Order: sequence, then structure tokens, then C-alpha cells
Amino acid sequence: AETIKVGILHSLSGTMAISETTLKDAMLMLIDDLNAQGGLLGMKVEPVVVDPASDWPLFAEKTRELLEKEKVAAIFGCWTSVSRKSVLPVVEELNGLLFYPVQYEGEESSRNIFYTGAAPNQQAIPAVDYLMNELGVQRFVLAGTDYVYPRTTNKILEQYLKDKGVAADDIMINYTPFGHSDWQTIVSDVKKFGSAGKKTAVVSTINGDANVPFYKELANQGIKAQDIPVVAFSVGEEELAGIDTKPLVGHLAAWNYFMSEDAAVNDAFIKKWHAFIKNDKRVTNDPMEAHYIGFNMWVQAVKQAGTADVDAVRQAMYGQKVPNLTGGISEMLPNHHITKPVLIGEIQPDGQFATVWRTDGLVAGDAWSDFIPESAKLTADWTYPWVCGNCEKPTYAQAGM
Amino acid sequence: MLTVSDIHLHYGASHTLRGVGLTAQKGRVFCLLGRNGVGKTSLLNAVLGLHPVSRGAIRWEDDDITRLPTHQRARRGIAYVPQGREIFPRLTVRENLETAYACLPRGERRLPDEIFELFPVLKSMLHRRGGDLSGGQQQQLAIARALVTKPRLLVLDEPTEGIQPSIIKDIERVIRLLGQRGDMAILLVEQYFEFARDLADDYAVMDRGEVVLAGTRDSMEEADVRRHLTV
Amino acid sequence: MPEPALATNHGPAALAAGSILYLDGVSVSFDGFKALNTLSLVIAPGEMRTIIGPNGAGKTTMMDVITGKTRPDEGAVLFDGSVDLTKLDEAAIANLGIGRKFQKPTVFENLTVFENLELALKGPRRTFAVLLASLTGAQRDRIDALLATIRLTERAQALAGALSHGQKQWLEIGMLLAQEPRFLMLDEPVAGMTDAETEQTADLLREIARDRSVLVVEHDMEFVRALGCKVTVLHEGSVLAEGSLATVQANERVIEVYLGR
Amino acid sequence: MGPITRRLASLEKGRGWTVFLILTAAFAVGVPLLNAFAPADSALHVPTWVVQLMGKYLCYALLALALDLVWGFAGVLSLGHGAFFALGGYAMGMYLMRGIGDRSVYGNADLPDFMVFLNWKELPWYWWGFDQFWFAALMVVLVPGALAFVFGWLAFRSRITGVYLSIITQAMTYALMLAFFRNEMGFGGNNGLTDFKEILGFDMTADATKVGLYVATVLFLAASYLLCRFIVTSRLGRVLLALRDAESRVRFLGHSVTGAKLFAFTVSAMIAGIAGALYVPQVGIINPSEFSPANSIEVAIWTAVGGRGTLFGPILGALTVNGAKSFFTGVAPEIWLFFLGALFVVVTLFLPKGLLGLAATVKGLRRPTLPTPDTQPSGEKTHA
Amino acid sequence: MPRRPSFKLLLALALTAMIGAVLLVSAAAPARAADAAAFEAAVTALDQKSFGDKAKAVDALAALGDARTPQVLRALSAGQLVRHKETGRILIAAGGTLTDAATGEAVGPADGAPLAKIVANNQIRTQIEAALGAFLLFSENPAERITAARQVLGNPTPEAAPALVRALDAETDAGAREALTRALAAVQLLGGGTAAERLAAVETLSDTNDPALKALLTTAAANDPDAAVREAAGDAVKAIDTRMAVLEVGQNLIFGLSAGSILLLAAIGLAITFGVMGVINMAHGEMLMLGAYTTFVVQEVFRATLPPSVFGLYLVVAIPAAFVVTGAVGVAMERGIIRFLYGRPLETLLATWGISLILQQAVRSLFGATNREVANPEWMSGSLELLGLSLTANRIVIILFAFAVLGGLAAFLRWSSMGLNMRAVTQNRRMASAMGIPTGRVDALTFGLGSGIAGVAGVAISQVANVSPNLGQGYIVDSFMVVVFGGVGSLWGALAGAFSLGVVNKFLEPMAGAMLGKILVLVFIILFIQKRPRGLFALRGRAFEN
Ligand SMILES: Nc1ncnc2c1ncn2[C@@H]1O[C@H](COP(=O)(O)OP(=O)(O)OP(=O)(O)O)[C@@H](O)[C@H]1O
Ligand SMILES: Nc1ncnc2c1ncn2[C@@H]1O[C@H](COP(=O)(O)OP(=O)(O)OP(=O)(O)O)[C@@H](O)[C@H]1O
Ligand SMILES: [Mg+2]
Ligand SMILES: [Mg+2]
Repeated sequence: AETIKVGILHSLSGTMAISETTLKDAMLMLIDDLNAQGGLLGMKVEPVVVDPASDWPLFAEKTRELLEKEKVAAIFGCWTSVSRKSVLPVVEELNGLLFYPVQYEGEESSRNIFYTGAAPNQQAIPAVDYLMNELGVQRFVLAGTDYVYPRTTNKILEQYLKDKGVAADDIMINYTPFGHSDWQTIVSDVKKFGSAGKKTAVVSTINGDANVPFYKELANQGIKAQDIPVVAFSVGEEELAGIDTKPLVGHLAAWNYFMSEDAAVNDAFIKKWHAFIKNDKRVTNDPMEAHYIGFNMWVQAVKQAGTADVDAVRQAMYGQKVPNLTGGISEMLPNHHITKPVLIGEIQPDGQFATVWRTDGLVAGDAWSDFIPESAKLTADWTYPWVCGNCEKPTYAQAGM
Repeated sequence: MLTVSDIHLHYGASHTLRGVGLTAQKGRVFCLLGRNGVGKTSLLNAVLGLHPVSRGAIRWEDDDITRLPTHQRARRGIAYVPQGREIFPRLTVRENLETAYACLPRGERRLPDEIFELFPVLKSMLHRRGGDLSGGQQQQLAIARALVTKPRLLVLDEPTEGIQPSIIKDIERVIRLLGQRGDMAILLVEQYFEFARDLADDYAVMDRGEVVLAGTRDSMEEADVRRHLTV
Repeated sequence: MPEPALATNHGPAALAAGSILYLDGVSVSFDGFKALNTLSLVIAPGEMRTIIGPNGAGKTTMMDVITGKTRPDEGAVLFDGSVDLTKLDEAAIANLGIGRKFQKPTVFENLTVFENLELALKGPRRTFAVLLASLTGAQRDRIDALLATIRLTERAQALAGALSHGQKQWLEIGMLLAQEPRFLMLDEPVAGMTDAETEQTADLLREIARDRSVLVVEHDMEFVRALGCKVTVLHEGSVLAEGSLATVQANERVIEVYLGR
Repeated sequence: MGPITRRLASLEKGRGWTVFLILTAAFAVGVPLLNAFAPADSALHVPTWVVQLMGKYLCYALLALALDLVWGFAGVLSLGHGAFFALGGYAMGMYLMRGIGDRSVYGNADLPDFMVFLNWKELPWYWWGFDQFWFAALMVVLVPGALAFVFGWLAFRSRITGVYLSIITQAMTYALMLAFFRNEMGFGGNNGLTDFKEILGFDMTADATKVGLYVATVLFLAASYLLCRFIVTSRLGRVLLALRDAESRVRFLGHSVTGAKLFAFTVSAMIAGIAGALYVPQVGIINPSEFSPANSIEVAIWTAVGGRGTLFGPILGALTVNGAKSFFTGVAPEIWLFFLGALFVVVTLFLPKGLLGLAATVKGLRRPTLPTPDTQPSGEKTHA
Repeated sequence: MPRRPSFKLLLALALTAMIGAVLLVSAAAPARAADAAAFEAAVTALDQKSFGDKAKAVDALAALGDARTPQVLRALSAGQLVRHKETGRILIAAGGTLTDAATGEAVGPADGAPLAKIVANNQIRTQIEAALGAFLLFSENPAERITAARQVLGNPTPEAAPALVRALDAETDAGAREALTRALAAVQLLGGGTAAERLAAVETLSDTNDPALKALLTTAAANDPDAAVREAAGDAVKAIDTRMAVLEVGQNLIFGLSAGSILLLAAIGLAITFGVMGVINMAHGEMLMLGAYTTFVVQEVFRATLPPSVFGLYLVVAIPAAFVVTGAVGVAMERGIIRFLYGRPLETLLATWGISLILQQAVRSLFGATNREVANPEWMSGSLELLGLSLTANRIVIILFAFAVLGGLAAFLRWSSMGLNMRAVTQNRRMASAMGIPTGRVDALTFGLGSGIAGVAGVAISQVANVSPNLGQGYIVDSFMVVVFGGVGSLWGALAGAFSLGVVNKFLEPMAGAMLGKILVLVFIILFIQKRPRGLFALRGRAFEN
């Protein structure tokens, strides 16, 4: 029987396997679920799993293979920005569809990519607002792994903080290599920086593996959340599962979803996940939600278009609304980003987050940041009359050409 | 008694020993002579199990040891002084000697004084690394190391190579002494005719992987032997 | 190639003039142990010299010093009366025309016997020259002749690693000859050779020594006698005696420390 | 015939030349023909993406060949060859980046996007000239070559050998990786250089361009093979082999060890640079992870799998391992590492001379070799 | 400007008022029993949706000054306070059982009961700490009084002064006295005292190295109305800075030693398999990983089967367990594969790389791709202050452990006959067998030993880093670097190499940043090897040629 093929492009080995494997499982679950409900357009959806092995050129190669050989209708995948950058020219050349589920630095809007994770204005900026307004933080440590996402986010935040009247002296920026494991010096520097008489917080864009030793060091050097809270953008339930969280209670994270969210859809999702993965200790996290939203939007769009054909589906995507897992309805915007609530959570002793603050409504994702001069001018809008990912005025082209 | 009968040995495709046989008895010195590259060392390697034989048998003290691994042969009292010394370069002289303990029961693990009488230089160099010694000193160390194991079969491959004349005389005396003690068989490879002639109770001459001449000291004809030693 | 450094000291320079090899007051110590102790030695051009001495007397160390493998703690080492060898590296010294055979035979085990000789063959040594070099007919003949001399013609295409101990000795002698050095040093060339081979080697060396300088280290007195040249006895890093073989063999000290009774 | 021509002609024996020419022609002409003319649904048709994939593998093969020149023949195990590859790649990437012009995201024709984003106002000096292809092409060989020359000169002069050398080459590539990660370096940080539009005026997405790049790779590989062959069959090649056994003995013969190694190392780095330059337009991205030590180690693995010390072996190895990797990551994404790992173990255990050794054992040996020690490993060999 | 600039102020005011009230009340009657109904109402009031309301409820509860208050507040702070969804009762869920928060009555097991957690956030936790601090100032236990004084020191408010004075009057314990004096000084400095008192307070506080107090003094130096106080505080801050600068050298040294000890542990096993045996062991990192996973398994077994009181001992069990597990894997590797490769060193690179891929994937398939949690036992958590240096417990333990492992191993190799055999075999395998040494067994055991030690190192690494299938990859390059930098084959070289790299790195890092620091260290290694082509502890002489 004919099937609709969906590519799953997540690293199952190498450094990124830690994060991405779960997403592959989540996708398999979603597809299973859809098939159990009768599939799509009367056909089964067939997942095509490949392993790009945390190797960026291999991401491009595998994308090509998925599109040219497997002829998949859409690809769900990537985690790191560089993997997305590597895939981007390929999906554009071959007119594929990529659903990218991870919070990222923005500054991009490709015709062929849908960004279901948070843009900086859906995570970083609200988090900093929270620190300033609710906790009275006046001094900021912007600590990150040295790559583009932290660099961009910190650049945006720095500008934002300065606009808010924070002095340059009160901002400390620190970058570390990937997989940095010895945090003694930096944590002790943070401690020192925090002793200047003003409430201090750390905004962490530290990536992946490096978080565990970072938090362990924080705990051991006795930095408590009440003294110097750390708000992280890359630490979710999955990462916490690898850490003893008792000494970390009260540190923060900003996401668009927490497993602890009290919503019926979420409970159902978690239950399904536990049944699928056959382990009810497993957690859910924000990028999983992003795939959940992205996949459902795609399914709706396919149904609406009546075909899995890329151009038709893309047109149908705009304005597509599906429930997210926090009880709201997320919408696909013409700039290929979606609307999401922003939540701030505190780490609990059981490894979960407790939401301590949330935005009033949903926040629309911005492809181009208002806090970067060159970027502020640009607009992404793939509907008529703009039809572009980065332009300053409408182009009046026919969408999809 | 060591009996080597009709052994063949190959290095890859080259057939190096072709049916060699000999018998070395306790209380006697067996001397093996032959030009370069005729297979003397190869024969000793076969006796020690350092290279497998493709045919033939080696018996020692009534047991067939043809397929026994090297270290077990050593533990049956076969000691080896190889050509090219083969000392352990980064072990001290003392440690080099102590490697011989592997063959000895726990109670007997000590360095006999006679060794230092024979090779006084070793005594003063116990803490120097074996690899730092001069060529001749290393050769002395190699002989001493073999003696520490209290062997019943002592296999020596050109033991006098690089050793100063006065010590060669000492070695000659010791070999004769050991041979006469009666509890040890000695298998000696030597190029130096006079040294061999003075020591040998039995002898064999090899050429191209075969024994071409053999006998006891009394039957040893210098001219015959020399003929096989010249090119 | 670095400029050969001139010995500045006037005294030795004068003495050194006219010698092919000149050692003066050379000392080498390892962790406090003096392997060479103010050793002085002069070899004249065209001379053949034998060095004997107890194990550990410092003979090999002396060769190491001359060939640049070991740097002396003090003392002068001059080649050709003027070139300071202590300032040069091994390759530069070899290119001056000093060749050496090692005590423990060292050949290139993964090259064939033929290739071993080819590499040793006298010729340009600059990297690009070596890259573009090809074997001339004359050179091929020379190698064939050498193979015959060292009796390895049959095994020319065998890997050197597969030679027996004695064959490697011969190959190394062959490589030394192929280099056509002005000054040859041989560390125990006849160890492991039969008596007949020993004699042949002595003949060979005597012939070579006609137009070159040769320095031989040996423990085989028959061989030393056959060479029939001046003998220097080394002991504890310095010269104990010097003279004809008969003289040194009669020397009490030499008998005591070396020859034995 | 002059001596050089004679040398060239004698690089391969008669049959060798035939095989060489047939292989080169099959890859350089046959594959493109099948791509262009075989009907799309026939078994013979080679789709463009497969051609491109082959191009990528051949770049790896070129890199493995380069490594083999120093490792297989001079015994210098460089665990930093990925650095030369990446430098060549960056040089090409910079040219391609300049070629984007105002089609960039921020539409700035003078500066690449990441510089605009970093608020840089003008092009840093080390980007000058990269809008010219000839300049970039020159840099593709000169930059890796110069680095190799300086690094090699320091290392070989100080007589750093064996693992010590391997590890400092690794330190070199590791340091470069960290440096290129830094955004301040002006090479695009972690995201590297990507989203290229055209090369020499040809559209990068056009099939013809892809096939053209592939053919160029085949030709460069063939030429490099001949160059390496020329080197290893020369007397210098013998010096390199001799070095591997007994470096100090080579010195006592008056040969310049430093010179020989430096020559091989530099040539090898240049070939690696070319491999990188061909690689980047075919995969569409260059990022600092190309410098990662693991990548360089992998190159050594390909070489060993194919057969070190033969020139054809590393090429075969690179193709096999990468082909296997592509295949297994597709068909067995969850457990492909088991297959790959097992492949390495099996090759070492049963094919001590690599895949090519297998062929050689079947055909009888080209070069005599020492018999492999069977029951008792022989001799005192320091493993390092 | 922040949109709600007054928030901090509000918080401060609320805290002030509350502490003041509590202090006054508690000073009068340390533990007064409130009206039971009022207390219960106050407890119930804690269940609020908004954190602002919750904060008010905490205030109110604290103001009651009931003896049961601390228990309830502590439960709230620790996330143990819950509401029964059906009965609406506020309960404390601790140790698997439920007790009524207001009455203390036992309600039953927590399992399966429909409970809704009453969540505290950081602000509320801070508020609770302050409130508890006030309660504890008059506690029976001097240690608790010290904690309370520290609490006040952390949040000094002028209202706390009278209580502190009174507490100080009654104080008999020297330690508590000192803590109270400091707390009082802090309170006075913050505006609660006269100019003279503030000046004296600066004096009292000036010998501190505590960043929080330095912050206080900095504030005083900038904002105090009195010029003399400002100057004195400024001087004190400068003095602190000078002292800190000196301490920093010491601190960096300790950081360096600690970083070095991890490097050392990671490298020691390799010093055997690679340094002694000459096997280029690319699977070394995976041995570390297996050690770490063994630790994880042992920990889980402890959690599942043994009472929490002995949980801290799991590491003691994990060490031999990891040694045995990885040692066995090592022996299997040697017997199965590596033994066929002696004399072909470079092939070992290939085979062990293959093994490393297989082991990684095996662990990934078995334990999942994600990180596993390995907890620091109690005795390895936190930090202790020594001469103004802060030493984190886990790192100190690891430094000592690294020395112990190295020392033990060195002694084993040097003095045991097995050690001698190992060295003999690796130097000349053929001759060793001719000396009667069973080379096969020795090889297997040597490789097993190296692997086992790597496993033990993995136990230590699990305490500072994440336990994931990639763990090994992060250490392999560094390990080789250390072994080679120190000098292959020399354990002391590994020691010196690891510590010098650790220390150099930690002195570079504050100056150049982590990234550049690391690059500089690598360049340093490259240049250093030029000077010493056989490593730091190169052994010289004929014995080491070729
Ligand atoms: N490992 C090896 N591989 C291949 N051939 C070998 C090997 N070892 C020795 N041979 C060959 O076997 C033959 C016998 O060698 P062997 O070492 O036994 O000679 P030998 O009689 O001891 O000579 P020598 O007096 O020179 O020591 C020689 O021709 C030698 O080239
Ligand atoms: N690196 C070293 N460390 C310590 N001692 C050394 C070192 N190198 C050489 N020696 C010592 O220096 C002395 C001289 O050695 P050398 O090899 O020159 O002696 P030789 O005269 O060649 O002896 P032989 O006749 O035995 O070859 C010996 O006692 C040796 O042990
Ligand atoms: Mg022999
Ligand atoms: Mg000597």
C-alpha cells in the first residue's frame, strides 16, 4: 500500500545523541499514534529514521538521501544550529520541508523550514524581564558555550539590558568551549561578581553536556538559587534527569513547556509517552512539545491541502492552529515561527520544574530580532505580498514560486 | 637428556632446517658449529619453542616438549643465552637478573654469589639500566641471568661475542665446570673454533639447515670441521 | 650545511694539523659515571688503528662522540685537523666522509639487501637530489660487486630483516663500503664470524686501509694480529697503552685488566 | 626519453598503467555518462546525488592518500591531518562565501552575514583576495603547506617522533578547532561557512556543477596518486621507508632525516588541503568540527583499513568505510556503530595488511615481506 | 528601567516588617502557642495561587510565632507541603507518610493519595529562611543559633538589631557570640546604628573574606552618610581585595591541582595500557565510561535495596566493582583481540577504535542515550573553608584519591614480582617467555590492570561530570596529551604532566578565558615538546633509544 514517508533526522550517536535520541522516539510515537487513528489521507505514515551521527556534513548528506532517495514529504529533525545551517541549502535546493523543534538564535527564516522551537523573544527576553522585575536583579552574568546560539542570544540580551539601563559594568559575559567540564574558576568568578552588593543572576546558554558539571560545581561551591539564581535556556527535564537536583532547587529555566504543566492534553501526552517508551520514569520536554505541535500542524495542513505535496502543504501551514501542551492554541505565523507561551520554572527536588511565572498570553516568534540593528529592519513573511524570509519591503511575488 | 629428532623449520616459505637431529646429555657439553646463516640460531629457537617446528620432535627429560610453550620449557629447567643479548633494556641489572625468578619456587629466589664472582662488573652496576651497559657487559648479564634460573639445560648462542679475552677464559672455565658437575646439559653454538674444540664433549657441524658432521671430541678432525666452516 | 667550525685553541690546532682524527681531553659522563675520561687520541690520514680494551672501557662511547651521537662534556674532537665534530649533527658528520659500523648490527629491516646498499651508496644527499636520483649502470655494478664481497648476492632481494645475525653484520660492512667514506670506524666487525671469515675480513680491511683511514674495535686477538697495525688500549675511559700488538700484549696492566692470564 | 619521463613511465608496470587508466576513465568519464545518459529508471543510472556522494568519498580518499604518504611510507603518524584538510576547505569556503555577494541574508555585498551580525564594519585583512578564485586556489595549497612546513620543521628538527609527534599534531588540530570556534576569529564560529551560491560563476545547485566538481575530484585524485607514486618509488621513498625502521641509522648514512620528512609532510598537507577544497563545495558547509581530533583519527582508520603503505589501499579504505557509514546510518541507524566497530576489529584481526593485503595475498606478494610472526610474536618491538 | 521598579523594595519592606515582628514577638516569648484555630487558618492560607498572596500568608503564619510554625515553613520550603485534593487538608508529605500540618496528626501513607503540591519559589524560600532565622536566634542549640546569626547576616535589616543585642547579652557560646557580633555589625552598618557604631562595625567586618560581607562593605563605602565610615569601609574593601588577590593564587593552585587530579586519574590507566604495554588504546575513554556506569548501577542498587543511611557508602563499593568490571572487559579485550596484535602497534589503534565504537553503542542501547544521574554522597558534597580558601569536598577527595591510586600502582609495578614481569614482558616479550614468564597471562593481567584503573577513575569522574555514553570521548585526547607530555612509560611523568597542565590551565583561564586558555595550553604543549621531545620525564640513555 502507498504510504506517506516522513524523515526523522536526529543524531542517534555522537555527542548530540544525548538530546536528539528522545526526539526520534517522540516522533515515532506521534506517527504511531496517527497511524493508529487511521493515518493520513487514507494512507499510513511511514517514518524513515536515519542517523546523521552528530556530523554536520552527514546531516546534509542524509537530508539529500531522504529527499531524493526516500522522497519523504517532510523531515523532522536537527538540534544544533550548525546542523540546521548544513541542511538548509539542501532543503531549499530540493524543495523539502524541515520542522526544527529547538529554541534557537533566530536571524533566519527559510521558505522550507518551520521553526517550532522558541525564538529569542520567546525565551530569553521574557526570562530577563522576570529576573529584573520579579527578583530585582541588577547584575547579570551571561554565561554560554562558545557558539552561535549563545553568542546571538547574549548579544540581544546585552543590548536589551543596556536599553533597560543596566550598566556595562554590571554585565559579565563568559564563553566556554563545548563540553567544558572544569567549572571551578568560572563558578568562583561568578561568586565574586555576585559580591558587589547588587542582586546578581546568571543567564545560562551553556549547552549540552557541559551543564552537568556546571551545576555540580554550583552546588559544591554553595551557590544557592536564593543568592545567585541561574536561569537556563538549554536545561530541561531531560538534562535534569542526569543531575542530582536537590542542591539546585530554585534555579530557573525559561521554556515554553514544562512537564509539570497542569493541563489535560499534557497528562494525556505524558501517559502516551510512558506507554510508548515503556518506562514511566522518562520525562518529557520542550523540544518534544515542539515536535508535537509541528507534527500536528503538518498533519492538519496535509489534510487541508488534501495532499502531502510540499508546496501545497506549505501554503496550508500558515495560520494553522493546533493545541499546545500547556493548554493554549499555537498558531503558525507567516514568518514560519509559531506563537507560544513563555514559562519560567524553578527546579524542584524531584527533577521537575514548577512554573513560577508565565506570560499572559502567547508570544509570537520573531525571526528577526529588534535588538540587532541590521536585523531590526528585516521582515519575514511568506505570504503575499511579502513572500520573503528577509526583506525590507514587500516583493509582490507569488508565494511558493 | 635433550633429544632433537628430525626437525624441520620454516620461516614463511623458506625451509630453514631440514631434518636436524642431535642429542645433548647431562654432564656433557654439546657444541654446534656452522657458518653464518646455516640455521644454528633457528635450531636453538626450536629447542626453546621460540619458533614452531613444522615436523620432528624434541624430547627433554623423557617428555615430549615439541608443542610446549616457551615459558613452560623454561620452567622445566631450560635456560637460554640468546644471540644479540636480548636483555631488558629498561630494567636495572638487578631486575634483569630477577626476571629469572619466574622459574624458581618462592623459597629459592635469590641471586647466587657465584654470578658476581664470575662477572664482578655486574655487582657494581646492579642499579644501572640494562640497556645502558656496554655490549660486552650486556653479554655477561645475559649469561648471568640464565644461570640464576639454576638450569638443567643451558643453551648458549655465541656467548663469547663481544666479550673481552680474560672473561672469555673465565666463561670457558665455568662452562667446563658446569659441564663436569654432571647435572646439567649444555648446548653451545660457537663460531670460534678453538673455544669450541676446547670445550666440546660432543659436536655437530651444520650447513644449509642440515647436520653435516657430528661426533665426539675424540673423533673431531680439525680439517674436516674447518672445511665446513669456510665458504 | 653549517659552516665547519674552526677550533680556536691554538695549541691543539697545531697538533691536530695533519691528522684525520684528533681527540683531546674528551670526557663523557652518564649520571656521574665517567664513560670517557680526558681521552686523547690522534689518527693520521691513511692510518689503520685498532682499539682494544675491557668491556665498558668506553670504546663504543668514543665512536658515539666522533659520529655526533653523543656530545662530550668537554674536550676537542677535530676531523681533518680543523672541523669541530662536536658542533655538527650525525648527517653532516657522515657527509664529511665518516662512516661507521655499529656493534649491534643495524640495518633497515623492511628494505631489501639491495636497497640497503643503494641507500648507503655515495652520492648527493640533498632532499630534492635524492627525490630525483636514479640508479646508473655504474652504480648498479658497484652494488653487485659489493654483494659479492659480502656474499649476499643470492639474497639481494630478501628483506634485511630476514637475515641471520652474521649476515646482518656483513650487510652492514657492505653499507659502510658503499658509502666510500674517507674514515671508517668498525665496532667489532668479526663478532659472530667463523675463523675463515675473520681472516677474509682482515684482508678486506687491510686493502681498504690503503687509501683511507680505518679505526677498528675488536676483542679477537687473532684478528687484531692479522690487521697488523698500531693498537691502542682503552681502560676506564682513557688510554692505558699504545703500540704494536706485541708490546701491548706484554704490558702487565693490559694483561691484568683485559687479556687475563 | 629523458630520465624524468622514464621515471614517470616506470611508475607503474604495464599492467599497473592499464588498471590505473581504466579506473580513472571509469570514474571520470563513465560515471558522468551514466548520470547523463542512462535512463533514470534503469539499473545503470547514477543519480546526481549519488555522484555527489561519490565526490565526497573521493575527497576523503584523497585525504587518506595524503596521510598514507607520511604515515605509510615515512612512519609519521599524523593525527592532525584533518587540520590541513579543513584549512584547504576554509580557503575554498571563503571564496564561495565571497561569491554569495548581496544574495546574503542581510543583503550586504561587502561583508558575509556573520560579520554583519557581529557589527563588523569592514572585511578583515585575511579575507582580502578571496573574491578571486586564483588567489583562493593558491591559498588552498599554500596555507596548509606553510603550516605543515613550519610545524614540521620545528618538530622534525627537534627529533620528535612516534607518538610524541602524533599527539602534538593532535594538539595542533585541537587548538585550531578551538580557535576557529571563536567568533572573533572571523571565520563564522561554530556555524562555519555555508549557504554558498556559485563557484566560478556556476550555480552550485545545478547538476552540471555537481558532476563537474566530481570529475575534478577524480582527476585530482588520479594526479595525486601519480605524484605520491613518484615520491615513494624514488630513492627518497626508500629513505622514507628506511626512516620508519631506524631513523638514526639513516642519519649516519648522511641523509637528511628532517629534510625527507619535511618534504613528505608538506606535500601531504598540500594534498590534504586540495582534498578539503574539493570537499567543501560538494557538501556545502565547512565548520570547525572538521578540525576535531576524532576526524583526524578517522582518517588514520580509513588508511589502516585499506592497507597502510600501499597507495591504493587508503583510497579503497576511505571509500569502504565511508560507504559503509552512509549505508549503515541509513539502514540500521540505531546499531550501525556495532557494524562499523566490528568491521574495524575484523579487518585488523583477519586482514593485517588491510583490504588491499587481502588482494595481495591472493595474487602473491608484490614486495617481499617479513613473515608475520605466528604463534610467538617476535623480537623486541616497542609498540609506540 | 524595569517595569516594576518597586518590587525589590516591596520585598525588602515585607521581610523587614516580618522579621521585626517575629523578632519582637519571639524575644518576648520564644515559643508562644497560638490559638489553634488561628494557626490552622494561617496554615490553610498558605495554599494560594499567586506567590504574592503566598508570601503574605507566610508572613502571617510567622507573625503568629507559634512553636509549630518552623516545621510548617520548613516543609513549604522543602516542597513537602501539599493539599489533599479531596479533603482540602494541608499536609506535610515526608518520608512517605502524611501528617496534618496544623495538628500534627498522622494521616497515612503518601503513596497514591491525590495530592497537590504547594509550591514555594525563591523569594518565599528566602522569606522563610529569614523567619526561621529569627526563631532560631534563641534556640537551645548553639549550632542553630550560629546558623540563625548567619541568616541575619545574609539579610541584615535594622529591625533585627534589638533582638541581636538581647541574644548577644544572653550568649555564652564563643562561636555563636562571634557570629552574633558580626550579624549585629552588619545590621548596624546597614543603617541601624549610629556613625560610631557603624565605624566599629566596619572594623568588626573588615577581616572577612565572605563575598556577602564584602558586598555590604562596598555598599557602605558608596552610600554611608558619614564620610569617615565611607572611608573606613572603602579601606576595608581595598584590604579585602588585596587579601583576596593573594588568596586567589592559592585558590588557582587548588583549582589547578583539582583539574590535574582528574586528568591524572583519566591518564593513569592509559599510562599502563599505552605507556607500559604500547597499545594505542582508543577504547581507554570507554573504560572510564564503563567505570562511571558501574558507579551508577551500584548507586541504583543501593537506592533500591539499602536504607538511605548507608547510601553514602555506595562509592566505597563502586570502586572495587568498577575495577572488576572494567578489568574483566580489559582482559577479555586483550585475550580476544589485542594479543594477536603485539608487534603491530598501529593495528591496535584500529581495533581499539572499533571496540570503542562498539562499547559506546552497547552502553547507549543498554542505558539509553541520555545522561544518568550519579549523586555526590553527603560526605562528598559542599565545601569547607580553610584559611580563606574554599575547598569543595568532592574535589579534595578526588585529589587524595588520585594520589592514592598512583602511589599504589607505582608501588605495585616497582616492588611486586608481577610488576617486574609486566615490565619485562612489554620490553621483550620473546625473551621474557624464555625466562619462564607466562607472557600471555601477564599481558592479559596488565591490560586488565590498566583497564581496571581506568574504571576506578571513571568512578571519580562520575562525581564531577555527566555520565553518558560520550563520557569517554571527552577524556581520551586529554589523557593521551598527559601521558605524552609527561613522558610515555613514566608514571611520575603522568603525575607531573597532569598537575602541570592542570595548574597552567587554571592560571591562564582567569586571564584569557576558558577558550583561549585551553588553546594556549595546547600551544604550550606543542612548544614544550620541541624542547623535550620525549616528554617532561624523559628517561635518557642508551636504554631508551629506538
Ligand atoms: N625471522 C626470519 N625470517 C626469515 N628468514 C630468517 C629469519 N631468521 C633467520 N632467517 C634465515 O634463516 C637462515 C638461518 O638463520 P639462523 O639465524 O638460524 O642462522 P645462524 O646459523 O644462526 O647464523 P649466524 O651465525 O649468522 O647467527 C638464514 O638464511 C636467515 O636468513
Ligand atoms: N647512558 C648510559 N648510562 C649509564 N652508563 C652508561 C651509559 N652509556 C654507557 N654507559 C657506561 O659507559 C661505559 C662505557 O661503555 P661503552 O659501550 O663505551 O663500552 P665499550 O668499551 O664499547 O665496551 P664493550 O667492549 O663491552 O662494547 C660502560 O660501563 C657503560 O655501562
Ligand atoms: Mg645465529
Ligand atoms: Mg662496545
